[in-house]
Amino acid sequence: MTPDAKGETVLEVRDLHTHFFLRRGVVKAVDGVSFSLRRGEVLGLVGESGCGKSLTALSLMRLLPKGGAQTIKGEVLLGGENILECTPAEMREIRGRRISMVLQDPQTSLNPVFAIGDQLREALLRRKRAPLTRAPHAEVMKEAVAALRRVEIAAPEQRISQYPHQMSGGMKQRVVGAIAISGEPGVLIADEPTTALDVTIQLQYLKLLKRLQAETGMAILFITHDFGVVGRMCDRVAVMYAGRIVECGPVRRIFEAPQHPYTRALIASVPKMTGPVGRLTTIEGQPPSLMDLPVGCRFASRCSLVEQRCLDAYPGTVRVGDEHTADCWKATPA
Amino acid sequence: MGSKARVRRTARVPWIPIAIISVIVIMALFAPLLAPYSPIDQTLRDKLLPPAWMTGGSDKYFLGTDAFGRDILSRLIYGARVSLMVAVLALTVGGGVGLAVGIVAGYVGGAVDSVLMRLVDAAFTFPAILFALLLSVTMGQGLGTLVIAITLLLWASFARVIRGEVLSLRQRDFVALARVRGCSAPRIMLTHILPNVLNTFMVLVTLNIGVVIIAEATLSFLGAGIPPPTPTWGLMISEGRGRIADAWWVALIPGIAITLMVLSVNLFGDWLRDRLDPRLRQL
Amino acid sequence: MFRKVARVFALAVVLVAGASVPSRAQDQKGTLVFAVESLSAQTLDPILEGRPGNAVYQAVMYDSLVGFDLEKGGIGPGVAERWELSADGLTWTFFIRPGQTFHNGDKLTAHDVKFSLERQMGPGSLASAAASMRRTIKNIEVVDDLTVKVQTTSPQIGLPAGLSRAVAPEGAIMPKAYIERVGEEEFRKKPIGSGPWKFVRNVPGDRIEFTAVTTPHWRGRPHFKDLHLLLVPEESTRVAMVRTGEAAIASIGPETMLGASRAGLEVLSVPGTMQAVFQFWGTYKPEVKDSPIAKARVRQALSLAIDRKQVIEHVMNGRARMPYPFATFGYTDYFSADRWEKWAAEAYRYDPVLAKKILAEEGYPNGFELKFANTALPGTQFMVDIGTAIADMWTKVGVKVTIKHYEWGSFAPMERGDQAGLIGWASMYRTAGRPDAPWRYDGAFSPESIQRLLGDKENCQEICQDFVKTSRALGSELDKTKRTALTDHMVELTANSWTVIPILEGMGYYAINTKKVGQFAPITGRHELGDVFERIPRPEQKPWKK
Amino acid sequence: MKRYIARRLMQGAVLLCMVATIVFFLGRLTGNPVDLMLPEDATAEDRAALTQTLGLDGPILDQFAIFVGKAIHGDLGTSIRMKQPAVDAFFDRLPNTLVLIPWAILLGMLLGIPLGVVAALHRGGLLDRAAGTVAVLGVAMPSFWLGILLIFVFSVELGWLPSGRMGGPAHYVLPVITLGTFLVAGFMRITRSAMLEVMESEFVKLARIKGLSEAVVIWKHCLRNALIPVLTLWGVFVGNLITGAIVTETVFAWPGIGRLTYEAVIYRDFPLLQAVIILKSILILSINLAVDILYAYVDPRIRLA
Repeated sequence: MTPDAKGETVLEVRDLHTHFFLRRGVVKAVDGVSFSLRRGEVLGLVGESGCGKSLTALSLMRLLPKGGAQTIKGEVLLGGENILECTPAEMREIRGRRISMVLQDPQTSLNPVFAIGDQLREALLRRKRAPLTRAPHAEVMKEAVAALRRVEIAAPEQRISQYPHQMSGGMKQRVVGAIAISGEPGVLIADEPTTALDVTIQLQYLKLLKRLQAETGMAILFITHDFGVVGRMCDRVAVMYAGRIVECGPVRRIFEAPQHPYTRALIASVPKMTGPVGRLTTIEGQPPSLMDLPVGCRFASRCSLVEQRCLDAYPGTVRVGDEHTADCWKATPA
Repeated sequence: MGSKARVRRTARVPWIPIAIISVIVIMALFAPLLAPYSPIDQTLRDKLLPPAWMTGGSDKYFLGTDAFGRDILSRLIYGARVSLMVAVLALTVGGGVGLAVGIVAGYVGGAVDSVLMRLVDAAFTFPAILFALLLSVTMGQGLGTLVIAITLLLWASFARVIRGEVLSLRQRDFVALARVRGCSAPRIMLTHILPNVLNTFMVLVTLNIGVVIIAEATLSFLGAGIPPPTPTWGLMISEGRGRIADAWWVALIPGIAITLMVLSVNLFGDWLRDRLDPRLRQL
Repeated sequence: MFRKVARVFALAVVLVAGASVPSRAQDQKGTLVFAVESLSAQTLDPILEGRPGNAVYQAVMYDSLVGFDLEKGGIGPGVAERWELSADGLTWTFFIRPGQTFHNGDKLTAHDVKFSLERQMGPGSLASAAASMRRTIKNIEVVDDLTVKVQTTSPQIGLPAGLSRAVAPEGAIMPKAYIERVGEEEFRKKPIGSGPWKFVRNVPGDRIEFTAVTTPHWRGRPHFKDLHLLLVPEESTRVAMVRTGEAAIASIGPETMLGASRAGLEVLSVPGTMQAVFQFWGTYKPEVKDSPIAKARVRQALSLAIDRKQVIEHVMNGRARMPYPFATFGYTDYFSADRWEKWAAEAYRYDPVLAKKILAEEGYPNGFELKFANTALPGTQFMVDIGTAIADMWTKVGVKVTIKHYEWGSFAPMERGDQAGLIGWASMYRTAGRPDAPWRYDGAFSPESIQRLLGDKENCQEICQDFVKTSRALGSELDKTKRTALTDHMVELTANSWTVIPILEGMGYYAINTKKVGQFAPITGRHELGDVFERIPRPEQKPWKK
Repeated sequence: MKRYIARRLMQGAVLLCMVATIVFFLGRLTGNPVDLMLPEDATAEDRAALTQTLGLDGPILDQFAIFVGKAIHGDLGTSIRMKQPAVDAFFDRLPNTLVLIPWAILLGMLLGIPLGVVAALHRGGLLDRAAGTVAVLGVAMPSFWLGILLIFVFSVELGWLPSGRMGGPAHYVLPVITLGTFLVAGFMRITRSAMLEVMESEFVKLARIKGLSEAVVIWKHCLRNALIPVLTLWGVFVGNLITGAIVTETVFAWPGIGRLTYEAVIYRDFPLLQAVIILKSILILSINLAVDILYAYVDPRIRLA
C-alpha cells in the first residue's frame, strides 16, 4: 500500500502514560506517546529494547501485566471511541474483533494442552461476519482449515488435530497469525512477531502479513527493534526512546534524512546492503533510568549535538516535513 | 481515568506465623527451663483437671492435666522438642530421598524410571503398621527407628509427584538449551530441574508436616517410636482421644498446637517462596 | 450394590416368614443390639474359635456340657445336670438334662456329647486345649441316651471345669446328625446349636445376627426377638452408639467410663474377670544372680511402693478391687478365700517408707536401674495405663525405671525359647478370671511351662522343687479338704516368692442405654456376655433403679 | 501404547513376585499367630499342636515352597484367624473401601481445586490466606481426632447422623468428610501453585487477546494446564486411600480393607497379610498405570516412552 493512499485514521493515540508503581518507586515506562494509524497502513514502532514499545501495545489492548502497571493518562481512540474508558465487558467485545495482536515467542503463545483446531475455533466463534456460534462443529472445523490454508500452512486437515509441540516455530507463528486475524480486526498489533524466527521464515512471515493486509485492508502497528524489517515492511515509522516517540515520518524520509540525532545514530548502526561495509558506529552511554527521567531531552546525555537548552527543557514536537515530526531543538522546521 | 496511582501492596512479612514458629522452636530448645513441672511426673489425685480459666480448673496447672495428672503445659513444651525434631528429620530425609528419586526418574526416564517407579508402587502397598512392627522388633525403639519408619512412608508420595512435575519440565526449552550447551545430566538436574520443582516440593513438605507428627504418634503407640510416657504431641492426642466427651482439652490442646504449627509453616513457606521466586522478586 | 439388594431381600423374607411362623409369644419383641470391640475369628464352628470369641458370640447359640453357678460364679449345671467321678478318679460320668433339642428339632443326646468332645480333639480343631485333651482323655463311652462316661489316662479333677465356659470353650455341644448329614462346609455356613438363640446371618468384619428360640430353654427364654452383635473397634464410637440408641450395650474400658456415666448411661462392671499383675522373668538365672531383682525382698519392696488404692481410684475410676493372691478369686475352687483376702490386704498394702528401708538394707539406698516392659493383652488395653502409673510410683521411691512399650504381638514371642529379651526384666501381665487355680499356676511356675518363673529344668532350687511336688500331689488328690490344704500351700509358696505380684482385680465394663434394656446381672468372673443375653430384660420389664 | 502397557504389566508381575517374597519373610519376623491365639496358660504341648495344625511348623523354606506352589494356581492360602480363603476375605471387604473412595476424592477435588484457583487469583490477598487456612486445617487435624469429634458433635450431641457402621447414605457423610478434609488441602495447594505458574504465561495473554471471557481464560486455559500436577496427586491420594484409611475405617467401624490389613498385621495372620498386600499391589499398579496413561491425554507433550 503506497503511503499516500490515505485511508481514514483507524487508531489515534494521544499522550498515553503507562507507569509501573513499585515499592522502590515509579517506573515511567510509557511517558506521553502519541501517534495515529490509518487503514491499510503499516506503522513501525522502533526502539531499543526497554524503551516501552511492548508496554505501549499492551496498554492499547489494556492487558497490562499484574503487579503495578497502570495506564494513568492519555486517550486511545479506536474508530473515534476512547477504549481506555471502556468497561471490561466492552473491552472484551473489542479485543479480537476490532483490535488484535500477535506475540513475539510462538513457542509459548499457544496453549500446549489444546489442539490447534480447538484454539482456532475459539477465535473463529467470535467473528461478526457469518457468525459460527450456532454452526455445527464440522463446519467450524472447515472454517479453521480454511484459516490455516489462508496463512499458507501445508496439509491443514492433519494440522488441525495436532498439538503445538508437534509444529515448528514458523508454523506456530502462522497459527497465531491466523488466530489474530480470524476475528477480522481493523487494527493488528504485531509485537516483534519475527524476532524468534530464523531469517528465511522471517521473510515469508512478513510477506504473509503484507498479503493479509492487502486482502483485509487492516492497519498494522509493527513493533520491532530491527531496522531492516522496518525498511521492508513499514509505510511510516515512529522511533521511540525512553518512553517517548522522538521522531515519526514516512519510512523513505526517515532513512534518507533522519532529523533526530538518535534516529540518525540508529540508522548508522545498521549495516547497509549496498556500498562498502565500514566500521559500525555504536551509541555510547546508557538510556536514562525510567525512574528519574531528566527534565530536558532524554537523549541529551548521549547526543553529540547536545546544547544547554537540550538539558533545560524537553524540546517540543517540530514539523520537519510532510507528516514528518521530530522532538529536537536542532530540528529545522519545514 | 488514571486515578491516583496506588502503590501495589506487596506481601507483608508474615509476623504472626514467624512468631508462632519461633515460640515452638524456643519451647523445643529450652524445655527444661520453661516447663513448670516434669512432663512425666504423675499426681493421680489431680487427674483430668480442666484448664485454669475453666470452672474446676486449678491455677497450678494452667492448661489442665491428663489422665495421669500430668501437667499438659509441660508436656506440650517437652513434646515440641520431639515432634519438631521428628518433623524436621523425617521431612528432610523422607522428602529429600523422594525429591532425588523423583528428579532422577523423571529426567533420566527409560529403565531407571521404570525401576524407580515400580519401587515407589511397592512402597505404596506396604502398610505403615508392618514397617513399624518390623522396626520395633528388629531395631527397637527410639528416634532412629521412628525417622526411618516415617521416611519409608513419605518418600514414595514425594517421588511420584516430583516425577510428574519433572516429566513436563523435561520438555521445556531451557532444559533442551542446557543439554545443547553440553551440560552433564547431573548438572542439569541440579541447576535447572531442581529449582523449578522446589515450588511443588515446598507444597508437599507443608502438606506432610501434620501427617508426619500424627504418624509418629501411631508408630510410638505401636512401640516403634519414642516409648510413652515421653511426651510427643501426636501421642498426647491419641491418649486423649477416648475422653473427647468429658475431658476434651486433653486431645484438643495438642491438636491446636499441631494445627498452629502446620498453619504457620504453611504461611511462612508461601511467603518465603514468593520472596525467593525470581519472577516475583521485583514486585 | 449386591450387598444392599441381598439385605433388603433377606429382610422381606424374614418379615413374611415371621408372619407365618406360629404366633411368637407376645413377650418376645424388639432387637437387642450389642456393640463389641472384637468378634475375633467370627466363625460359628466351635472348633475354629478361641476362648474370647466363643464366649462373646458362640456361647449365644451353643450350650456347654457344664454350665455356670450364677450366684457365686464358677461352674454349675449345663447340658449335663450333674456329674460324678468314679472311685478310682479315672472316669467322669455326665448325666444329660432331658428334653433338650437342637434348632432343627433333632434331640440332644449323649451321642452328640461324645461326637462334640471327639471333634474338639480332632485333627482339624484349632481348640487351644485340643492337645491336652488328646493326652488326658483315653475314651468316651455312650452308656445310654442321657449318660456318657469319659475315661481319663490319669485322675483329672479339673475336667468338668475344662468343659464349662467358666474355664474353656471346649465343652460346646454340636449336632452330630446334622453335621454328618450336611458336612462341615455347610455346617459352617448354616450352623445350628442347642442354645437360646438361633443363627440368622454372619457379615464378616461387620455383624452377626441371631433370633430368639420360641420354646422354653434351661438357660432362660430370651425377652427380645432378635440379637445383633455389631463389631465397632473404636471405644468412643461404641459409647456414641449407645448414647444415640443405635446400640443398647457396648463393651468399654476405664478411659470412656467417666464420659459415659456423665452422659447418663448406666456403667455395669462384671466383678472378678481378670487380675492385672506384674512379674519378674528368670530371677533364678545365673546371669541375673547379682542384679537387684534376683532378691525376693527387693521385689517385695517394689510391691510395697505401689499405692494400689490410688491406681484403682484414678486409673480404673474406682471400678476394681484389691486383689487376692496371684490367679485366685473369691470363686476359686478348693481355696480358703477369706484367709487369703485378709493376707493379701496386708501383704499388698502401700508402705513406701518400708519399701525404701528394704531397698537400703539390700544395698540400694538410692535405688537401682529397673527395666520394665509395658504391654497389654488383647481386650484389656488399660493394662498399659496401669503399667505407666506403677512405673511412676517406683520412681517416687528412687527406682530409675526404663520403660519399653510392646505391642502384644511383639511381646508374646519373647516368652518362648530362651526369653533372651525378658531375662532380668519386670513386665505387665494378666490372668483371666478362672475358678481352677492349679491350671494357671502350672502355666506360670512349672519348670516345663512356657513362663518358667520359679525355675527351669537346669536350676530348680528348693521353692521350685516344693512347687513341683505340690502341683503333682494336687493332680491326683481327690479329697476336698486335702485339696484345699495343698492349694493353700501352693498359693503361699508362690506368693512369698514375690515373682508374680497382683496389682488389682479388674472387672469387665459395659455402657448401657437404660431406655433400651432393663436391669440385668452379669455372671461373676465371666467378662463376656455370651451367656447373659437371654437373661437381659426389656426396659419396661425391669427398669433400672434411679 | 499397547507395547507400553505390555511392558508395564510385565514389570508389575516382577514387582508382585518381589513384594510377595518380601512380605512372606518379613511378616514372619514380626512374631507368630499362635502366640496370639493361645490363652496365657496354654502348655507347650498345646502350642506345638496348634502350630502344626496351622502348617507353620515346617522349615521356613518349605513353607515358602508350598506358598509359591499354591499361589501360582491363584490360591493365596487361608486366613488363620478368619478361617476362610484370604482372597475371599479381601474381596468381601474391598467394595466397602472402594465405595468410600470416590466420594472422598470428589469432596477433595470439588472443594480443593476451586479453592486453589481462587487462592491463586487473589495471591497474597485475604482470600488467598483464608483459603490457605481452611486447607491447612484439613492437613493439621489427625483423622482419628477429627472422626471422633465429628461423631461426638453430629451424632451424639445433634443426633443428625448415625455414629458409625455401614448403612444408608447418612452413614457415608461423616467418614467421607473425615477422609476428604485431608485431600482438600492437598488439591488446594497443588492447584494454587500450578495456577500461579500458568497464569503468567504467554498463551494466557493470547487467550485474553482473543477476547475470551476471564472465566474461560482461567477455568479453561489455565486450569487445564494446572491439572497435570493435580492428576499426579490424585493418583497418590487414591493409592493412599486404597492402602487403607485404617484409622477412619476403625473409628467408623467400616469393614474395609484398611482395617483388614491392620488386623492381618496385628494378629500376624500371614496368609491374609500376604494375600492382602499382593492384591493391593495389583490395585495400586493398575491405578498408577492408569494415571500414567492419563498423563498422555492430560499433557500431550508427554509421549509414553
